[in-house]
Amino acid sequence: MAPILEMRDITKKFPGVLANDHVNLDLNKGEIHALVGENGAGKSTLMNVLFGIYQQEEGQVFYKGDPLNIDNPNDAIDLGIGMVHQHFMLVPPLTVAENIILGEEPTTGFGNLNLSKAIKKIENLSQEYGLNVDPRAKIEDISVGMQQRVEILKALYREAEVLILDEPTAVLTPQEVKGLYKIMNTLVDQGKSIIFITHKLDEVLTVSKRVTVLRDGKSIGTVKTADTSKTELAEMMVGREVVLQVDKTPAEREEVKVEVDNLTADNDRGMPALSGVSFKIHGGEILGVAGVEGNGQTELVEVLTGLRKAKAGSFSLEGQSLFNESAREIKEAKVAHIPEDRHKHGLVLDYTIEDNLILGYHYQAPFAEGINLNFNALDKHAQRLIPEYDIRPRNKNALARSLSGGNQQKIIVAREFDLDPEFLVASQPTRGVDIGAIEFIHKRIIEQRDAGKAVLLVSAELSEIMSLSDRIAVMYEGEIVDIVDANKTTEEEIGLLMTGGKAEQTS
Amino acid sequence: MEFLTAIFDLGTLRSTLRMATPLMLAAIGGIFSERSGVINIALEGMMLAGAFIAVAISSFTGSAWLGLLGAIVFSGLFALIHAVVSIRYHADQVVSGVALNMLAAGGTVFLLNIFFNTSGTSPSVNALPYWGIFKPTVYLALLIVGVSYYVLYYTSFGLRVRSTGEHPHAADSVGINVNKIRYICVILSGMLAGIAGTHLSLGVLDSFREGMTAGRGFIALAAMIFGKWHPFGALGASLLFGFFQAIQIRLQGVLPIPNAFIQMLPYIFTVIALAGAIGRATPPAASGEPFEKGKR
Amino acid sequence: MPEDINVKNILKELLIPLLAIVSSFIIGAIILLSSGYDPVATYMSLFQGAFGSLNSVANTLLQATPLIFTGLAVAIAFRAGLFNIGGEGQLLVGGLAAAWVGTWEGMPMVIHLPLTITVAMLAGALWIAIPAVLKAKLGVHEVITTIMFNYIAYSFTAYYSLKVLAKPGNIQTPNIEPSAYLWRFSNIIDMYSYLNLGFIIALVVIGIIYYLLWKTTIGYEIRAVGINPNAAEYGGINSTKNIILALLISGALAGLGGAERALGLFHNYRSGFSAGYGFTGIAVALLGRNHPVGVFLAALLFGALANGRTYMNMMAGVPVDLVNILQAVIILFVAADLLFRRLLAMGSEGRKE
Amino acid sequence: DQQQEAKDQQAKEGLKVGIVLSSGGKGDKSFNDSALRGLDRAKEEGIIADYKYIEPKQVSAVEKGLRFLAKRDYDLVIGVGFMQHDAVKKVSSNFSDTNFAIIDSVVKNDNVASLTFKEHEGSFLAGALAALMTTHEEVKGINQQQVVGFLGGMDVPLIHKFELGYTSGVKYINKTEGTNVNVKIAYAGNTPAAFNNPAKGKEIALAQYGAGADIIYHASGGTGGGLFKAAKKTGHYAIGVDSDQDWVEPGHILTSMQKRVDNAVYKIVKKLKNDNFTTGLKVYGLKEGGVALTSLSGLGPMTKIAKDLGDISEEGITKIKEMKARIPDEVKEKIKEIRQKIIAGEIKVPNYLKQNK
Ligand SMILES: Nc1ncnc2c1ncn2[C@@H]1O[C@H](COP(=O)(O)OP(=O)(O)OP(=O)(O)O)[C@@H](O)[C@H]1O
Ligand SMILES: Nc1ncnc2c1ncn2[C@@H]1O[C@H](COP(=O)(O)OP(=O)(O)OP(=O)(O)O)[C@@H](O)[C@H]1O
Ligand SMILES: [Mg+2]
Ligand SMILES: [Mg+2]
Repeated sequence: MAPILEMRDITKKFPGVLANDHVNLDLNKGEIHALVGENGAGKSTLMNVLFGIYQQEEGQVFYKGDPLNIDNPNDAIDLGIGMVHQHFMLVPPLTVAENIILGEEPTTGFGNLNLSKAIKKIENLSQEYGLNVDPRAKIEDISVGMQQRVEILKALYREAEVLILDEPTAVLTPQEVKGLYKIMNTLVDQGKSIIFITHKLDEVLTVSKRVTVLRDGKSIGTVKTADTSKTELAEMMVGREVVLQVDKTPAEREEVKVEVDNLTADNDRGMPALSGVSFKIHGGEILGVAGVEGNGQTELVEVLTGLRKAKAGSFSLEGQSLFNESAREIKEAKVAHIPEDRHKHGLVLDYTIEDNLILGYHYQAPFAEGINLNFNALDKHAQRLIPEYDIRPRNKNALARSLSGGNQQKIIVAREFDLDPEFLVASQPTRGVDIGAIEFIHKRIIEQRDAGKAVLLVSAELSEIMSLSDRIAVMYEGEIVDIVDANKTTEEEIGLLMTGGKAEQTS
Repeated sequence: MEFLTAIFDLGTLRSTLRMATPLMLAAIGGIFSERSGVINIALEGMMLAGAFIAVAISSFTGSAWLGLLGAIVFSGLFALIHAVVSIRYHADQVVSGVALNMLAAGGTVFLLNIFFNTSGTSPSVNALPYWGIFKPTVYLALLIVGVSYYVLYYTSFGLRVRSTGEHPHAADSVGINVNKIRYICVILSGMLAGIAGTHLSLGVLDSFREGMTAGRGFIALAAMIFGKWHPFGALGASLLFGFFQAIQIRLQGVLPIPNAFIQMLPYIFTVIALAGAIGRATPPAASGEPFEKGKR
Repeated sequence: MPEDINVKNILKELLIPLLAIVSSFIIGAIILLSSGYDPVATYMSLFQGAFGSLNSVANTLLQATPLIFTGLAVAIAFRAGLFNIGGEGQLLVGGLAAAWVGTWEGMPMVIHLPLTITVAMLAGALWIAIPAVLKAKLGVHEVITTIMFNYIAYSFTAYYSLKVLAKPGNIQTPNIEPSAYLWRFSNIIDMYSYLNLGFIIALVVIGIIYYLLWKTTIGYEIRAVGINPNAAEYGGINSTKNIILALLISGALAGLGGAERALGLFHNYRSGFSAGYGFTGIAVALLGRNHPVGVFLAALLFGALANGRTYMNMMAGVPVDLVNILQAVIILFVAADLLFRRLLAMGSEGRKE
Repeated sequence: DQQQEAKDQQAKEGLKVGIVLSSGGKGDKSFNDSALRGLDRAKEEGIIADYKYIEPKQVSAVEKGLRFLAKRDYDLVIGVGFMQHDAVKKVSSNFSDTNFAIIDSVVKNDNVASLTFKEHEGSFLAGALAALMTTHEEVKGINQQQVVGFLGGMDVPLIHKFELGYTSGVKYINKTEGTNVNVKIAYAGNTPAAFNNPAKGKEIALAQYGAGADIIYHASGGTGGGLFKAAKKTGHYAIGVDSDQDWVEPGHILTSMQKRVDNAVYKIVKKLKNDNFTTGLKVYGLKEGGVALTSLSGLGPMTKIAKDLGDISEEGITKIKEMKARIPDEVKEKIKEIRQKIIAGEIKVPNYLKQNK
């Protein structure tokens, strides 16, 4: 069977990055084709090329055998390609129906919107594919899962034959994920084809027919799902032995250092995000937090580091209450924080390496004397940390913006670890970081533990959690469903817990 | 009781409507611009430019209607500067607006010197005729409010405008040409401000006077915010501010409040509205941000 | 830590403003030609008016002085990621406050002058306090609120100066006491210009603001908030506090500009007190890349334009409003610096190929 | 020596006068234009060789302009407007050999002639005329109500001087004629922009006409342009100010309270030419012809000029003549009488600026 869509030798460059390097991909009719690869491998870029948001420098897209130029999303839409973006492309104050018809509005002369016609069509589509959305609701009022179904409807409304789903499951609850599978299957039954991007190999194995693996912007290969395994896929993705083996001596647990009790907090939208989270961390112990993104991990970290006010509960470090203290006071109590999003929180990108290395400590001795900055101290600090943490380039006056992601992360790690913290909160510490840097950071985290510090490690990468943690807390819908011993558990068990499985099992 | 009789008569209402006219026109212009994502603090300048061009054209052609038309076209072109600078060249929209206001203030007087050899008031020219009790611009303004409401909420163009100002990348992802929409809206805002200026120079009067907009562009901005970027809201706010001015004229010497304080009212109300005391006024999410494709 | 000071960087920083200035003068020349004036003669007289004699130079500096203050006011707010369009109102209120306190009698200069200046700065700060708090606490856009406060200031200062402070029948507030005078250079140099100590204060303030922004933790925090408020918050930097602080400093600087006009130039408050200094300050800050030294250079340019235009008008007969047009075009070009960046990039690529 | 030469050269060529205008600039159709007209006349008559005018755009540019002129050996440097008081005082002290004149303010320097006007006297006449006319219902455009209006520009003392003169004139008529004429008063604003806001001026005027006024006097610079439009629209009357504005809206501007700045300027220039220039205070009241209403029966000076220039149509002239003819003779007589009484000192017109001191 000839593929409905082929991408041949696609090359796409960004300043300083070869995001796609002669990538090949072909998609058959009625197929769910998984696209996998580590963060930054080039998946989204490839799809954006296909959808006309980016233009490739080299290579060609063929649709039903014909070569095409897709210059903008309109071209793609006209060809029957629909895309559900990793970051939703919905306009919050508009209704579902308005979002769906945007750009393809049904009109009755003079550009007069025919909303009732649209709503009818949407209701029909929604029924046909079991999507269950209310066309009149405003986007800002509906759940993330519903928003995603709106995105899918948007593509269906445009009569998409090929549907690109970029990491659709990252934000979904397990039930919603199951619902999505059902929808995807309905779609392919109706003859549509789907490109499905995910980081979760289980999902790949569950729904896809074939898998294409990208690594560092190159296509490593395409395999039939039936003929492959998780280990093989992981190896293709990473390019070597899968499980990140970390040299780790058994934990030497000391006294309890961190006590968190009954934390309750809301998210940015005022919805409950944490409900009664409790745990203890001993000195010399790493507590991993596993969970599907969006189950309260972000809010937990923010509460513990002073970036978010909790509504109730308690949090203390070595008996000193830090509950709802400011970020500054928490830092002063020797809590270090590697933030989830380094661009948003960890760095001032237009500051130099030297300046970033004192962020949060800039007002303390020796960096400050009264209100004056002590440039000698700043210089010494930078000259010491840059080689110690292998930050490249070795120029303290380079702007953080000009560094690669891994080196940016090293600035944060250097700064936070140099504080000699008592409690280290590390959130997605290796996201978007290359392998070498990952190992480096992992080693440093273990060093902290071995020095008797308490570590809270939050990560979306289960393998990271598994290999570093001493105990693992699993979060689901704002609660810790269980805390298990890392040595006595399996990925399967954690995976089950992450989907709220425990509750199902025990009840 | 004297002040009550001073306020409530038909004359006050007419006066309110006349004074609200330039405000609502410019405010609607502001709504289009900001709804599409471009802050426009140059309404004042665009209005002034329109007022001048209308007089100049009426003077040379003898036709006030051509003056109105010319003001619409010219102010649209004037707004195009703002559009190019802030859309194409990603300039800070506030800075561009400040510059345009300066350009209009300086440019109109410069041209007043060149065309009419004076730096105060232009000669009298043919003005717009009365249509019943008002000048055509008053009816036009009311019509434009209604049409704008319809366009923004009941047409595909309006839907696109609203999406562009809230989430340009979403609009882009469904194939909408974000910058084209923005160009159209900014030019439209200039054209509407041009009508507002013409209302002053050829509607209310028959000549141009240096600085004759006297801050009305900024009150229009206030009306736009107070009206929460909605045409009817802007209409209501414009009428309210027009009413303030109408009663302020009538209450002078009647109430023991100094004039100066009554003149501050629209501005104080706007601050209060923004502070959320009268329901929060939140601007379109993407207004002020240049759109760069592929930027995340 | 401070931005790398090397010749290449400085040239790069200067290139775009210079291109903008040159382009605006070219556009100005086109306007002049098409209006029937001689651009060369016009620009010559503009230049002569600005720098033709010791007195002219002093007057250029005198014109630049309030622009240095308002330019710094805009720049420091910019550095904190904020836009203070209300410099005009803050300057007026500051000037009014100075003109009022300046009339208090019976104080020695060492107390009176500093007191007066302090009150003016406080008044300027007060005038931005509400926009600052609204911005910091509720996220209300400061552009609109500061514009609104300009208009409130127009009415307020007019009322207060004429109806409260001025003697009945006068159009200006009573003259200040000599103990509140900013000392004038004409006391020792034979010239007419009212150039006064305010200019020296402006130079000192440039130094202070530079030091504050790049050599202190306060500046570190303000700039961090300006570049990335989230990262600042993460670093334990209280963005609410810093937003308010930066805006209060901004307002105080504009108020100080008003004090210079009241205590150095006019010796009272009167209508027409400000020639749009607050608005020109935006241009000055922008042209000066929000750097204190840049602000100084830009203020000199705008001061020279404002000073030279009278002479230009008298010698070449060109309406003074040409200068407003030039200023506006300069701002547009600087704001649209991407234009020049693209042109330059095209140029250099062309060379490579 | 060169300077001397230049001076000699100049002397040969004739007198040169420099003038720094007030903020309204050239073309304000009142104050500045009037001053320039005086110089134009002097130039036409060969009294002066040439003059140079400067339009300062900001307060601080005034002094610079004066100094520029003084330095270039202009024979007479004139500052227009009370705002220039400080600047003229300062510059005239620096250039003790140059002759200066200031209009509307008093500078007590040996080389300065201070030309001031008794605006209150002229305004009194305007008030009397308005009060007399508003009771003549039979005249076209006059209603039953006994109400007249006053439109001020910026709310400043000088404008109150006009207002007080005007209201005093109305009161005088009320007292002598037993009428009960009311005055509506409104100001356009608190900032200098209040002199540049004709749209608001029109609204104010319409409000006053709506409240029963049929004659409105203004002292509001460019804002008055709106008054004239309102007068035309409603068919009522306005009274112009500063210069002869009768021709601006023919048939609706009953008269204008002229400040004969042109005469004053012309006179001192002529004196300069004749070498009998004297400094010190010169007060121009009704008596000196410094303030005057435009003719109640014929055409005013600006109207004539406008007619010569073709700025006003024949039809306009007819309209003005017809309007003037409508003014009852008894009113004209009465005004003449009052004028004489003021000149003779029988009527004391209060001066707002003096009263408060
Ligand atoms: N505009 C950009 N310029 C340079 N680098 C960028 C840009 N946008 C993203 N990156 C970098 O690209 C990498 C991947 O970015 P991307 O936005 O695709 O992550 P993501 O897909 O949002 O992550 P996740 O899978 O957790 O949602 C990151 O290291 C990020 O720092
Ligand atoms: N707009 C952009 N500008 C600059 N660089 C970009 C941009 N978008 C992506 N990149 C870079 O291209 C590379 C591939 O990014 P891409 O987003 O395609 O990765 P991905 O496979 O989708 O990663 P993830 O799993 O995190 O979503 C990254 O190194 C990223 O930094
Ligand atoms: Mg991606
Ligand atoms: Mg009457």
